Amino acid sequence: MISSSSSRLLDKIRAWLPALVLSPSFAAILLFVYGFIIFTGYLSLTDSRLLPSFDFVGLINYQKLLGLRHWNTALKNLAIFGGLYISICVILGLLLAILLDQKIRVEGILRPIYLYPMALSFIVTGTAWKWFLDPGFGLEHTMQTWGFLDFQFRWIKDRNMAIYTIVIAAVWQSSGFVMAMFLAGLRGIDTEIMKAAQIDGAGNFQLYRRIVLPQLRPAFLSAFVVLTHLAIKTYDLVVAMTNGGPGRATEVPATFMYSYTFTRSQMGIGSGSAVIMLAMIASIMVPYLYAELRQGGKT
Amino acid sequence: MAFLDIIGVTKRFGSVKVLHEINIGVEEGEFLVLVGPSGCGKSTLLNMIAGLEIVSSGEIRIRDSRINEVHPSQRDIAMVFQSYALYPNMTVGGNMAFGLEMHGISKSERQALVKEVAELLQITPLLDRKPSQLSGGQRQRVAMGRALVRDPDVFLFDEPLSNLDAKLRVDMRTEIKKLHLKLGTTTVYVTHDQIEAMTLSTRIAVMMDGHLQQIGSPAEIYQLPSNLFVAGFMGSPPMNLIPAKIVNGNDGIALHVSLHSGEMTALNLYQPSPGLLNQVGREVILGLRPESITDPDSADRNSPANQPLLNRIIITETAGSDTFVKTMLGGVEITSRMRGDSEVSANSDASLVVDMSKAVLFDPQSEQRIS
Amino acid sequence: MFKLKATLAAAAALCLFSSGSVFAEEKVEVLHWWTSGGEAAALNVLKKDLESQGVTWNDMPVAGGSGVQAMTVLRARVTAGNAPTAVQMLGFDILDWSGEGVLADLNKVAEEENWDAVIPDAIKRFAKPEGVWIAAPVNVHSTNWVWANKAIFDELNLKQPATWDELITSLDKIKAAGYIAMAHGGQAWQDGTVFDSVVLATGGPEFYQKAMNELDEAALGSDTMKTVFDRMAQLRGYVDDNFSGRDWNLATAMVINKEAGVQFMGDWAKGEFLSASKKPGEDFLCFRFPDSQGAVLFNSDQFVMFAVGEEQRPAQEKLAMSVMSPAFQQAFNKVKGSVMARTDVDASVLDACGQQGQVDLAEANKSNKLFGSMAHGHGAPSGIKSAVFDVVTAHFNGEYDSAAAVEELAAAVQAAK
Amino acid sequence: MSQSRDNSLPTSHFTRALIYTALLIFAVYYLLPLFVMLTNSLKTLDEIRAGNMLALPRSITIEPWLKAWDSAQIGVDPSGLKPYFMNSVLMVIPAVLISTMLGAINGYILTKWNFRGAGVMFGLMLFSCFIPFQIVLIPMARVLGLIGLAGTTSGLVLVHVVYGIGFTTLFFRNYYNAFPDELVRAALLDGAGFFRIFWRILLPSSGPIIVVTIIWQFTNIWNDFLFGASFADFDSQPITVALNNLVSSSTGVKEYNVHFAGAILAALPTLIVYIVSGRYFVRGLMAGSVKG
Repeated sequence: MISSSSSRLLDKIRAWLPALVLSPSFAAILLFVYGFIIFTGYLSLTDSRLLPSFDFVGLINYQKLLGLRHWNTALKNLAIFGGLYISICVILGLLLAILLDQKIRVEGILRPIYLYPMALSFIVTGTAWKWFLDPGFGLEHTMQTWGFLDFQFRWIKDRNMAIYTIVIAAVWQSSGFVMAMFLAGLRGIDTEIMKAAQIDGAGNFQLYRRIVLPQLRPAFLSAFVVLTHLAIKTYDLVVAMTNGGPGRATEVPATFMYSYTFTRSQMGIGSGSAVIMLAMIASIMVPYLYAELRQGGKT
Repeated sequence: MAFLDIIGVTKRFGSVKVLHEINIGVEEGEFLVLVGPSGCGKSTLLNMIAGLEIVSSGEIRIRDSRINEVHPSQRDIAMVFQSYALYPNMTVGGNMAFGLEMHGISKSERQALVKEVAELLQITPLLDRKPSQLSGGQRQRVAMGRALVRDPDVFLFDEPLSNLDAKLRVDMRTEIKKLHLKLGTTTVYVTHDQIEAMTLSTRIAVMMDGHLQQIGSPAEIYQLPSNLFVAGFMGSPPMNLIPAKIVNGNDGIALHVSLHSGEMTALNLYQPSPGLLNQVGREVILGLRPESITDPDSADRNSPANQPLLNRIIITETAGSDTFVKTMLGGVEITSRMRGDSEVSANSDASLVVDMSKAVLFDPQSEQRIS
Repeated sequence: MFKLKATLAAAAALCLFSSGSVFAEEKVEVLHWWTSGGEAAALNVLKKDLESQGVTWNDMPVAGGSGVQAMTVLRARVTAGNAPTAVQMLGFDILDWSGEGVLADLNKVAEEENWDAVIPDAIKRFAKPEGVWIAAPVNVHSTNWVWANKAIFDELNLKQPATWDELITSLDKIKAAGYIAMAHGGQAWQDGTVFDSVVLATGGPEFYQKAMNELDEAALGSDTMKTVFDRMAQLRGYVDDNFSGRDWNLATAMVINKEAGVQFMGDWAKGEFLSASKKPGEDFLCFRFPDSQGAVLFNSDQFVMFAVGEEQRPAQEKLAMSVMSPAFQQAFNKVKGSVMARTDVDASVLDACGQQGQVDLAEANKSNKLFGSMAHGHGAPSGIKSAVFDVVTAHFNGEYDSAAAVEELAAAVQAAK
Repeated sequence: MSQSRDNSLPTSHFTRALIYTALLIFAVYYLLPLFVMLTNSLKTLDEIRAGNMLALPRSITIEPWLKAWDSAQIGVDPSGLKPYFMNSVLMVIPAVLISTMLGAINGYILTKWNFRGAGVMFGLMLFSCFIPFQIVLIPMARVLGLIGLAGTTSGLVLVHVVYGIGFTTLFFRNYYNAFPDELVRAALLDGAGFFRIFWRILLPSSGPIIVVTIIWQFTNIWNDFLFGASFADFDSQPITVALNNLVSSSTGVKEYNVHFAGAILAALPTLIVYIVSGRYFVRGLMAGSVKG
């Protein structure tokens, strides 16, 4: 009798083991991610300045936030930056992957060249880009000393164009990674399908547009998720390249949030901007996650 | 009480019932084949025997002790999977020895057992290879070896031959049959291929939509399918199912069937059950195997109930040993099996012989066999 | 792998040792952002001094954004209940922290050493708010300086401009001669540094105090302020096209390399000249921003002491005394380019510019013309400072005209209060 | 890559030349910043001040490299980056191993032991990849203080593990999703338990995805600045903080050559990881992580 009840206990443990093993990770995520999100949400409703305070003030911080001119600038910049960055990375990554998939003899050398920027920290590559784009001693200067006296490239100094230089550097960092994802996707496609399509008379362009690209859907999705995540978190790069300038022309939500929370001692407003950022991330990610989970449920 | 008892087993996923009160008893040494179209629940039942799925209600017993709650590894069963499920990171030898190792068998003993089984299956030269270096047939053998080496109470096979090409499948089928004859281990084998079912089994359980349709020896299943589904599913080509009507014939009761021309003909029932005698006028479905509607030369001369029939041939299909001939009977297209050298041609009338001693009748509404 | 093991073993041994020892080791942990050669070397003087008194110096440098990173780190450390012993801090950041009740009380040491008598009141405002000494000031930087290339001045026969008009005349001449008249880096704090000086020069000391320290609405919205913005726009005409985002030291290099005539920058610029082997008076000139003579805009680096356990108090007090010792103040400021926070120390160890700075500081202190620099966090809390930067930078980059800038400024300051 | 498969299109010599040209132009684009850093790290400061940053050095000096490594002023001590390198190593190795291990076992549970609510759990874990780290600084500091890990390498490891789990779990879940369930069943029948199946069957077959995960985690953790600066003590600061101290001192002479040399030094481990395992990286991505 005793042995049977103890073996039943063992069975119970066995049944619960997976959940049990998963639970520490899950508990950590609940506390360190969702607990902290709630905490931030609460802070955004308080008069916290230098350090967290728990005096409730309602929605005043949000009112202030929405009235701030460069919060709007930051959002607008994120839209421009995010849109361009994601689409250029995807297009460039895809193009490189397709080109690299044409039995290129030096692929082994080219691939790491395209990939390595992802390995570097922006604390200094940002500086290198800043140098390179600086008209005084960078590309423009070099081209002029080479005799192209009319050559001009001063976007980084131009209030209206500076955000695009950030796009250039950011694309530089991540497009190689996207290339790797697409390359992996391409290598996973059944070659017989491609042969069949060629026999069916599809031209090169048609072949890729109609046959290959639709099969890269998972790679597109993964790339999109990774890029969105990077776009929204972009912080180091902006700080290293323009520090939000010229003026405040390249402020993005991440730099905004950091500066209000930590530099300006307006933790309440900073938290408010964080909450809005999270809401934006959620609005993009939740549909993706939903699709992901539904698919997971089927298998 | 049988060796392996499946008693009133039901499986629910949420509110969906996928298995309905299955009752099967498998005797020791028997080779039971679970057959049915995909989605009929046969694999689920197999997995429940293995302990890989929880039994929603009912009981599974081996040697008369309940195993519902027993961990898969303690049930003393071994299983061969459709995809073979060979551990990709281990050698063939490692794959075969893994289960023994898990059961705490010493290394030297493991080596001896693996060697023995490898020789039996003629895979000794493969023992040091990785699964990725093997052909499909070799993998199949290794998968069987892995199961054999455990010397279990019960073997479970989950569509083990469906990933092989046609020739290999036939060879392996024979191989499995030989092994079973030699070892005599109780086996439950799942397949959707009715030929495999017929050739391998000592008994067949036909399933559909989570219900057990019929269980019996291959001959029973073939000769006396218990309902229209079994009749249509088993046999290749399947049993002809011909709408007919019971009438009073010149010699007892008979069945009225329409010919190609639309004329009606009467086929006398051979030893009809007494219950049918007063059911004149009832619509039934007449089940006849293709070989029971054949040319006079091929007919079974020993049959007590051969009846001639003249009908128009629609098309003939030559298959070497047999020729299949299509005709219209009872308003449906039916298949006859004739000798390979029979000289019939399309669009001509030919005389056929119907062996009414092999006829079975079904009720069109309940679809059950009328005994 | 072996090395890793050895390190681990050593670490373990160290743990055993330290937990086994009975006497609490005297040690201080100092969070600061002086990481470059000169200033770090200067700080090393302090470290050596403490070590000679048996106090271990645990260095916690976090550079970046004039202490922005360090302040973030500080917040994390204080929140974790793991505050450093002392933290380098500027102006209003100190006052912000003094309100949080996490700082130490240095009154005992201050009394013994008579700090009250030797530290200018304007600095005491930060080091001793509400009657309690919480920080030891290290230095005083002055921000209303002009740094000029002497060769260009000689070549064009220019003398040091003393008034705004003279300045403009000089700038015009430099520009006409084909040099960049004004070396400048378009970063918010650099724009702010120039703005500070222009406010002081245009409105005079009282106006500066009203607008930049007291945040008086009338002053912020006044016509004088409009003139200030007009003058900023005027200066904008003397910078090169590439100024945006340039680091201040690159701008200084332009003056050093005879590409540009002048730079308006704090006294730390001197370090760049010195490290390029240039001599004050011979290769470069330092003089007060025209029309601001006699007044000094300052920012002062201070070591703010955080409340630590009793056993760390003696070490902390030793650190405070060391910081305030004349020897350290001399040694440090000689390297750093700033002047001494103590007004009673012999300044002859400093170079010519430094000596002048020390004299200016004493005089300005006496005549109440020593003001906290807005651009460097000594004029107003950081929220307001940033708001002012927003407007100044936007205007300097041509986002709106002077009249609009005045309105924006008043509104922004109001909103950030 | 294997020679047997071939997605390449039949192309003329002209198009192939075009393809090569395009690929080379992009290679130049990707190499430019590294080129700028490398050439300038080999110049003297005077040469950098004097002129063209795209020009090759007139005379090569390795002085900046030596200085960045062991004599540059990081704080009070002219220690160079050397001591901080070890701090980073001591932090990165356990953090990468633990987060990879947890990701693997989580992925295993989520795909092979699906239980009620696992989907929601996974969704919540995945979403955690996307929170901006700035918001967790203050509460995380408090938690680390409470559990006594403030200012320690262990604390940093904890932080990196927690915020790495989301991605590592995602990688392994997608990989194991494609891993046949029948293998797990076979192992169960063979008598292997929950952990044994993981150790003996899944983990040994996870090479490609382990490579991807380690590369991803190693890069992110090694390059992290925010957490390293905020949660480390004087004796546990990682190399990125030291590098930042080297390059972004606010008032002082900027030795760009030393900065660039230091930057490359600090990036060497990640660069090596990328270059050495780049081929496995694509293979690993292929093996599952780009499948939805």
